[in-house]
Amino acid sequence: GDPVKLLVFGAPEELGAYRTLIDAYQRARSGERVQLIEASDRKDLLARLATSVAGGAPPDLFLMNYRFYGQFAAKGVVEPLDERIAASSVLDPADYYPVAMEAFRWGGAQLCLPQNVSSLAVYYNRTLFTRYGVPEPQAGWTWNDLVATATLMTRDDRGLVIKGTEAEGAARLPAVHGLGVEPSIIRLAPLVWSNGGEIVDDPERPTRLTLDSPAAREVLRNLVDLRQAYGVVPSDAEVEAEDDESRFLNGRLGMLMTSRRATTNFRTITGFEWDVAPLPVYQQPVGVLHSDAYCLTRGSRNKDAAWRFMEYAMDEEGQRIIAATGRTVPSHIQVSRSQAFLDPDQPPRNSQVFLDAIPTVRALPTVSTWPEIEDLSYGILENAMHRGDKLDDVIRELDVKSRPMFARGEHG
Amino acid sequence: MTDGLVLDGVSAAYRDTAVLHEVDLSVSRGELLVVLGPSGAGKSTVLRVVAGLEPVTAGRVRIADRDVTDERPGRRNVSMVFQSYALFPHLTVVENIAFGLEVRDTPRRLARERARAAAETVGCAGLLDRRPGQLSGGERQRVALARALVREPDVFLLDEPLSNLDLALRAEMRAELRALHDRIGATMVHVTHDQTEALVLADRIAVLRDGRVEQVGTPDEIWRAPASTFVARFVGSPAMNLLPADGPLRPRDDAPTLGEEPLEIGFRPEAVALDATEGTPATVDRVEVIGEDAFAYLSLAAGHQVVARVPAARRPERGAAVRLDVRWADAHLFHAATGRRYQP
Amino acid sequence: MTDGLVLDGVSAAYRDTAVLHEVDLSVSRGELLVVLGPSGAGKSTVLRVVAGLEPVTAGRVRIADRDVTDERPGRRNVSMVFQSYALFPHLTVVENIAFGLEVRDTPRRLARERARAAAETVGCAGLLDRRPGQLSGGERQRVALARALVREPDVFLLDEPLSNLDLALRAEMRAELRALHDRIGATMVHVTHDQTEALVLADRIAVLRDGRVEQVGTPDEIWRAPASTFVARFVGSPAMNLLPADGPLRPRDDAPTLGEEPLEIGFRPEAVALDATEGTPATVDRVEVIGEDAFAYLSLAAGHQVVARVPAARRPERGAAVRLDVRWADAHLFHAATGRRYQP
Amino acid sequence: MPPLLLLVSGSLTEPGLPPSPTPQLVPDPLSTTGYERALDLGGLLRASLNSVLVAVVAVPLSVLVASLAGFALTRIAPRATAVVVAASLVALMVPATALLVPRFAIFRLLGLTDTLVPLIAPALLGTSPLYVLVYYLAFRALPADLYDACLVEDLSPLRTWWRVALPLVRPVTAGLTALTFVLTWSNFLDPLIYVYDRDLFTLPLALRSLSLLDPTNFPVFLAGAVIATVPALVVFALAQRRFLHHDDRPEG
Amino acid sequence: MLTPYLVGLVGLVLVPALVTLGLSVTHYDLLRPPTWAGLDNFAALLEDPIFRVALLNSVVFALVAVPLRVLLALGLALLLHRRARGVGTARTAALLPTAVPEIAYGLLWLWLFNPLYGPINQLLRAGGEHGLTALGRTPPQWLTDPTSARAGIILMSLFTMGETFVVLLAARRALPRDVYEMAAIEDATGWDVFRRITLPLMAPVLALLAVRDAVASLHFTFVPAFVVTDGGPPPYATTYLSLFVYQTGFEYLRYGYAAAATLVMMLLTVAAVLVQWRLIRRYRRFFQV
Ligand SMILES: Nc1ncnc2c1ncn2[C@@H]1O[C@H](COP(=O)(O)OP(=O)(O)OP(=O)(O)O)[C@@H](O)[C@H]1O
Ligand SMILES: Nc1ncnc2c1ncn2[C@@H]1O[C@H](COP(=O)(O)OP(=O)(O)OP(=O)(O)O)[C@@H](O)[C@H]1O
Ligand SMILES: [Mg+2]
Ligand SMILES: [Mg+2]
Repeated sequence: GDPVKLLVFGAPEELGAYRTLIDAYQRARSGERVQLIEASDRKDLLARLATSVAGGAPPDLFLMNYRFYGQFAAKGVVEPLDERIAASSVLDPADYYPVAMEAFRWGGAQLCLPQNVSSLAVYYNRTLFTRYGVPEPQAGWTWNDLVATATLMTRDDRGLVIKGTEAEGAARLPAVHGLGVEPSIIRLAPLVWSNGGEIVDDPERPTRLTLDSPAAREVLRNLVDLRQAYGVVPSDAEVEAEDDESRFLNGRLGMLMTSRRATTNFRTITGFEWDVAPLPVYQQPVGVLHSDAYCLTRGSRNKDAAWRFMEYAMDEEGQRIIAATGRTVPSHIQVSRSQAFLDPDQPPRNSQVFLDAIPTVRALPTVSTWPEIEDLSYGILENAMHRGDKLDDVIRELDVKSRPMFARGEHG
Repeated sequence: MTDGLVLDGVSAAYRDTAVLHEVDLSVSRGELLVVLGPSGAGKSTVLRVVAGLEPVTAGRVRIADRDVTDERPGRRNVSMVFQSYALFPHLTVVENIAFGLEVRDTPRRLARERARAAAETVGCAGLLDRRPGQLSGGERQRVALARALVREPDVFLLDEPLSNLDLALRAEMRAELRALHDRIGATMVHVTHDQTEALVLADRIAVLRDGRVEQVGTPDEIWRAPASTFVARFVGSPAMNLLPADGPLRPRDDAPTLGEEPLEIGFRPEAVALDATEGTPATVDRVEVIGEDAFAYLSLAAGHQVVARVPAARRPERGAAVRLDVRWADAHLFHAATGRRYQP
Repeated sequence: MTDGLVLDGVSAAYRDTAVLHEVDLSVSRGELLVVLGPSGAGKSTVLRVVAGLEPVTAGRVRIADRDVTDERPGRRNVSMVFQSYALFPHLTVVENIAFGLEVRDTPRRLARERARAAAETVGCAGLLDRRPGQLSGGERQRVALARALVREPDVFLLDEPLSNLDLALRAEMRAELRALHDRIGATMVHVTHDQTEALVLADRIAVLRDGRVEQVGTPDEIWRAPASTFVARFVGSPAMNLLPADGPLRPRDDAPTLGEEPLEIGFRPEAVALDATEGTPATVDRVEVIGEDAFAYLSLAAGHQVVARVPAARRPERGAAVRLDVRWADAHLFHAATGRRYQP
Repeated sequence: MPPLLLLVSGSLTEPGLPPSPTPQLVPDPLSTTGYERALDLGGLLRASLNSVLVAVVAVPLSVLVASLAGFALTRIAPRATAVVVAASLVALMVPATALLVPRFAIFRLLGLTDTLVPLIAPALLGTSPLYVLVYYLAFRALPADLYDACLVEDLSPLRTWWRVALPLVRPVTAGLTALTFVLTWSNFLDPLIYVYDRDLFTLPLALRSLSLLDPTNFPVFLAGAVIATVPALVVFALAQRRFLHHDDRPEG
Repeated sequence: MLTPYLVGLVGLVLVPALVTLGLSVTHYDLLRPPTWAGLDNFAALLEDPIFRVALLNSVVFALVAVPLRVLLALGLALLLHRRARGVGTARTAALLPTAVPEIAYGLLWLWLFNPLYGPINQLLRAGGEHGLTALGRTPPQWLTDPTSARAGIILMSLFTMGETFVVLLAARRALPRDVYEMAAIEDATGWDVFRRITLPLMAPVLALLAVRDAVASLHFTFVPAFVVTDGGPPPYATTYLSLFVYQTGFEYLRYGYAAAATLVMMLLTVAAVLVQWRLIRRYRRFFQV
């Protein structure tokens, strides 16, 4: 019959990892065929998925982040998997981190199977830290520690500490910035939670953003100040010129707050040593879930074969293959604790950070209009951080503009 | 009788402007009809209607005994020289000429050969590989002619095919056309404004005026018995003199019996004798010399104008007083009111 | 002398084909020069060179005493009728005519008025709002003519401006042109293949042959003293008869003294007397009747051909035996070798 | 022109280096690594092949359809012409995004998704209705007498088109061929939606995935862009030659 | 002869377009069957600030870029229609940017516009100090300043007028030569020749191209906004209708809503075209030549 079609997106290296997985599967199970449908980014993937569903010929499987799967889940495009899981001799739900599994439950049914359970961490350039004699980030460090460290790491080309805000139009630009962090709701969320706040009024059925709470406000203020008060993060022009990830790659960023996903890319670094540290803490440590899952489409004509591949990909073997790319924190508990993930020969040495974070991670609300809300808030937050918009305005604008989106949203 | 071409009450119009009004014409097979008429009379339109390029608004067209009124142009088996030549700019001369043959699936070799022969006939054999853009006006016209002649259609439609040629060449082409016509017995409709051409070439001449046929007849009939003052004046150059019949100049020999109604008398410049001792007195306004002939423009006492042809050698001086005379035999009579010929 | 236009050793070529060879011409101010020549002789090219549309490869062009060889066309102050009319397809008749005035900043009102007057002159006042695509061939030509006449340039260049007009209209236009010329004293170069036009209109005629000037002279000189057999035969229709001077037909009156070298004798059809009782015997091959005249094509015993003009009324029958005669006074002598006129 | 030079120069820069703070026209060091990696990562060779395949079928077909349709418009009844012209104008107004989903459904019904056919299909409408209209105007501008002459010679409309009309608008054909080629060649949305199989990817799609490489790998991407541009340039250069060397025009 | 085109036109454009426009009166998310919405979508559009911004952006773009593009193309076509030394090269140069596949073109500009390392700003900074231009100004922040970003997108679109250029060039070359000779003799100035001959003779083509450009300006903006600016700088400086429709339709799965926006967009273009048509009606008569 037809091969199982698997729709994914990613940079060329990531796509390579999926090809490896498929090759391994096809070698292991003769007669099974899987076709990889490659989209280059999330938008492309969405467009393809939506048109093909509308056109009546969806792929059998697709890989989707829980933040975005809501709209598919809500619209009955995804096949519930509970029966198959129950019948499976291969998969045992207990083998997987519950937080990830939980993120893909919609209306009480398990819709997709999470491939990973990544979370946010702070990558840092050890070599630079050593050079400037700045202490490396420690578990349990606070936001203030982060700001202090970042300030110390912001240097000009002579290696002197410099304040990035003065640099605008002035004699010198920082040659090294202390920190890179994007002003998005997913970066903001764990910090707000850590500060005891919430980002939405009701995580189950959110109707609005609650950044106006004092806890959230403080976090937001602090985030904006990174640029506006301390100048430790690159300006927007600098970000446009060279994004944080490549800035880090090029050794000109002390720390970068990002998810596990960057690891693959950073493993190509040869010029310096780097490692990861946990997120800074306000009141208690909280992480944010980054998880992608395999989803089986309801319109698939090849569900059994697709399920067999899913079993393979989710099982130890498949998880190990993907884990080897460094891209993910495996959702399979055992694999995540194995050499495949914690391999000490591969940076970051401190991958344990990701595992340690798992008990504290929370998921963002799953509402079908979440992608819109993220896009909207990103624009507003970016302006807040780089243009210095008044915080009250920012918070109000976020609230007012996102409300209709929440209102349109459907919940699992 | 087998007809070559019949127009039966044909009318035609461009948008709302009626151009042809119930034109009746019949050309028998193998006949050469020349259509003569002033500029804008509808001569080209007649050809376009016959070719099927303009629809008729009334009437029927028959070619070779076949009603073709509703046939498309290609089915009418005519060949045509356009007044604007309509040469294909992207084809060489020989390709232009061979075009009609080749598209009718004549083998290329043969088509080229016949094209070359046709080019020879019209005297442009040396230009075969040029493109129309590189030809002089007359050369283009000859190519257009060759393109029409290379085929053997039921009817040739020639729209002023010689207008851009010099006299010598024109005489030659005329003879060629005539010879071709005699040789293949083709039916031809030839539009021209050159009366010499018409008189020499035509089996019959149709004189068109404002989209109406004014007269059809042999060259002799047209010349000797013009059906109207229009035809009379249009054919002949300078035009026939026209005076009131009871006016300033009356032939002095025996008059025919004339009716009551007002008539006009017409006589050609060639018919005017100048060296009469008697006759109507006149003064010479102006003299034009054309080779051996001269045309004297005279005013009669009554203010009328008359032209007379005289030998150049014996032309009068400008301002001279002369006496002129014509004979009834050379005179034509027309109804003054309608301009139609007067039949006593 | 003030010159209207001078071509001084002008040569011109299209790509590699030389078309004009050291043409010398001078037209004095206010003169009307007609350029006559067979198709492809380079007549249009002469005009294009004067207008500045073709570069010269050698020689100079002077207009109104000003060397314009290197001036661009617009600076030469000429107006031109193109053989192809070159009407602006998107402009109405009146806009076409007024174009030259309007681009020279004549107020629109005035320009239109003069355009209307010019249209009147050429008889297309009724067509002012049509576009060229809606005109007949002759109408287009008249518009082109009006467009040239509406201005008052240093030189008018008219390339066969009347070729598509009927005789009557042509005579009228010719008179208009002449009148215009006389009125404004314009310098005109008029290309035509119509010798009647040339003879009637021209102050002087330049006969062109293969890009070389064969003869320049008044109409009378061209007619009466053609400088070569080419001119002799080219001007006049049917062409002048040419026979070996010692051949089958010698005028019988007193011969001038002739030299040693072989000569040719030429005489026009009009000079041939047919009703001679004595004279050279000949048979009538064919007779063409053109109005009052007829042309008899005769073969002499020696196989030579001669054309004679006779009154249509007294034309011989085909096949009849006749005797023909000419007079020395009407005869022209040419060197047989070079074709140049023999000067005793 | 300068952007193109910069494109080439950029593509020859060593990937992975931090961006140079000063302008460099000739990169130092000069490196073709970008090209190697572009071919390697993006599957550019395969994609080029597909693009060529699509272009080879679609471009001639499209020019054919456009010129035939443009010609037909000059021949049919004015009223019908007006309708088709109006419809074409409307079609010009429809944004591409509005067509993706319904077309997908149509292609799926025909079983043509995940083949190259949907990429060739726009040739059916001359790639863009604009080209049909341009042909229409060009054909209409030819002297009417030429068409009349063809009618008299009993040329079928098809042969009139082929033997007379088309040769006379050769500059138009050359220009539109080049444009059709570029449009087909750079078509990006269609393959994005209709083609799944990586082996059927065309160049723009391959480029798109290269574009997601991080900025230090810009030379890799630029190399890809150069590879994707060169064929289009060649076609343009050829068309431009035709354009220049064609001087027979309707005269007088 | 018309059949293939008609099949393509109807099958690939008109019918799909009708389907999409039909969906504008439904709630349709591409995933579930559409449900009747009446005018809900249109009412929502009226309220939608993003739509309003996108609309404004598109209109401004069309008003600025379309005339510039057509004029630039016309100027070049008239300049380069003759045979002369260097003309071939110049033509090729004018066409080159059009030859670059859209996506590559967008990404190329992404690089050109790079605020720090991009060649444009590097050039602008040449001669200046401390990252300023020689005039002491900060160079345009192409990707972060809304106005510069809009200007940047217009700039990008200017270089791709090759299509318009080619069509105009072909049209110019098809004009009869003797008519121009006539004008030369009349010493019509370049301006007169342009205004009285070239322009009216090319009017049909120009009209077509202007209409086309106005219509397609909605399309020109798509790839640049999609690839280069991603609709930003925030909030929506370069979110044009095309991008708006794409995003709402395919990213947010509000296809019915996007269809409504499309319908509005088309109605606007129809209106724009009608206005244009009225303006060029003066030249209508030339069409009948
Ligand atoms: N563009 C051209 N390229 C090459 N040869 C040309 C071109 N135009 C004209 N010729 C040639 O130059 C010669 C002179 O042409 P010209 O148009 O001056 O002739 P003409 O005397 O006006 O003839 P006609 O009375 O037929 O118009 C002809 O032999 C013609 O074939
Ligand atoms: N396309 C057209 N639209 C409107 N009127 C036209 C069109 N073509 C010709 N006419 C008019 O029809 C009449 C007859 O035109 P036609 O071309 O038949 O004249 P013609 O006898 O051939 O004249 P000529 O000797 O000048 O060529 C003219 O008055 C002309 O103005
Ligand atoms: Mg006519
Ligand atoms: Mg000529």
